[in-house]
Amino acid sequence: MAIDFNGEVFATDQQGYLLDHMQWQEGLAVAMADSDAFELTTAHWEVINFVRQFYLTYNTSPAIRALTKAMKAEFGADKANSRYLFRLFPDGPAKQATKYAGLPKPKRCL
Amino acid sequence: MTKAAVKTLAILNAKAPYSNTAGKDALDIALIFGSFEQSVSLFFQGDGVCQLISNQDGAIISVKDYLKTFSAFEFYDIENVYACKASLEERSLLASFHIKEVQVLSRKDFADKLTLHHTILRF
Amino acid sequence: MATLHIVRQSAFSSNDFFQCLQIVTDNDVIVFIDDGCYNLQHSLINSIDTNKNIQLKVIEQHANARAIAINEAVFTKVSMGDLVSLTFENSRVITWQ
Amino acid sequence: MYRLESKTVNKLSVMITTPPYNNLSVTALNYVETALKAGVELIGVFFYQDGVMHANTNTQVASDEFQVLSHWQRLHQEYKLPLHLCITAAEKRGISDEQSTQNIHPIFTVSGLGELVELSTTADRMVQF
Repeated sequence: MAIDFNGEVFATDQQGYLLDHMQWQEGLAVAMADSDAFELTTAHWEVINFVRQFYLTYNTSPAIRALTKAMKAEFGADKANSRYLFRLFPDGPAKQATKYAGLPKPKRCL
Repeated sequence: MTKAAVKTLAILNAKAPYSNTAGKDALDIALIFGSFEQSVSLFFQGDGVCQLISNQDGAIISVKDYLKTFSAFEFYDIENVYACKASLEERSLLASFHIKEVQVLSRKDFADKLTLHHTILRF
Repeated sequence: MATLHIVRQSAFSSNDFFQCLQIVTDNDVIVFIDDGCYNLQHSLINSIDTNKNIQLKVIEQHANARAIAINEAVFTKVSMGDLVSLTFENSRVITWQ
Repeated sequence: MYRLESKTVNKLSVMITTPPYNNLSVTALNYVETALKAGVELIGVFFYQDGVMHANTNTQVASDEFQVLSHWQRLHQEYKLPLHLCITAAEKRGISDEQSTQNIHPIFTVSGLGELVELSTTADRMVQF
């Protein structure tokens, strides 16, 4: 599986997650979302960038509870709750935000 | 609260970080317990203390560095991290750790802390 | 209440039993099973503080299969059923493997 | 036969981390069967690390060796014993629940570490093998 973007081919797994997270760029996130018929707003980007930064810092994608806890300091309680995150990412913030952030598919058991 | 409601997990880490996945497999359990708001404490004994030593870099030997994840413990409410002092001394290791939560305990205190827990898994 | 220690490795090849003895506490129970039975002959046994009242037990079948003699003055022979019972008689279990 | 005396504290869960070709797994099986026969309420066995290899339907064992899998099958059927498989650990080892590559024995329940949380918090004792 792969995504064509700007004349380049980016390898993904079967669910469309980028295989090499270092290849990620913002335009790629938009292309991924487009192919899911999903629109990325500023609110989405806040989460995508946050999740990506979390991964780069801690070498793991945050589980939902850890994500909300970590977001609290930066965005305040209004945005740091799972209701808000699920409204933004109906398929689940852990699954969806990590995908557009170019990160590996989260482990199934987590 | 009833006695059954305060079950806590201790994970006793006994292996050095890079030659096998024991430390990573144990970490995954710790993170899931944290995510489910269950109390979990991490103990490091024997070669396990090597998982805490600073300035290691798994990337040099192409190992995904799960030790970096330890720095995210606060987001999983993992506050209790204990290292066995005797194990550090045996290995001539300084108590220089890559995370700040570590408490170095004497053999007796280490054992006493461990016995406060209901379930103990060792990796 | 005390801790049940299930020791499965020979101290001649790994230091699990050594680590177990580092943290063993008064009135704990140690049961040797599998290759842990070889520890019956290990000098570490002599290092156990007798004042701690540690009970030393061995699964008889596992020792017999390995032709390991059981000194009954030191070790109590137990069955797998006894091990199940000890699981609940003690407050927690640590498996050393 | 041995019978458990205390009826108040007897919920047990077991974690197995050794593969089926390892003799240590026979001991684990023995322990579990002994507990079941003694009337212990065994709420589940969780297969983790190399323990997940128990679920692989492609495993072949010579007929003159101990058939550890058929014994797990027997316990599962006789006692309705839940056997939980950590799917992430399984996938790493070539064990899959995807339709096209499915090779998980039906006695196992595809689970994750969340199930381990459930087993350890519900049981009075959890024993690792």
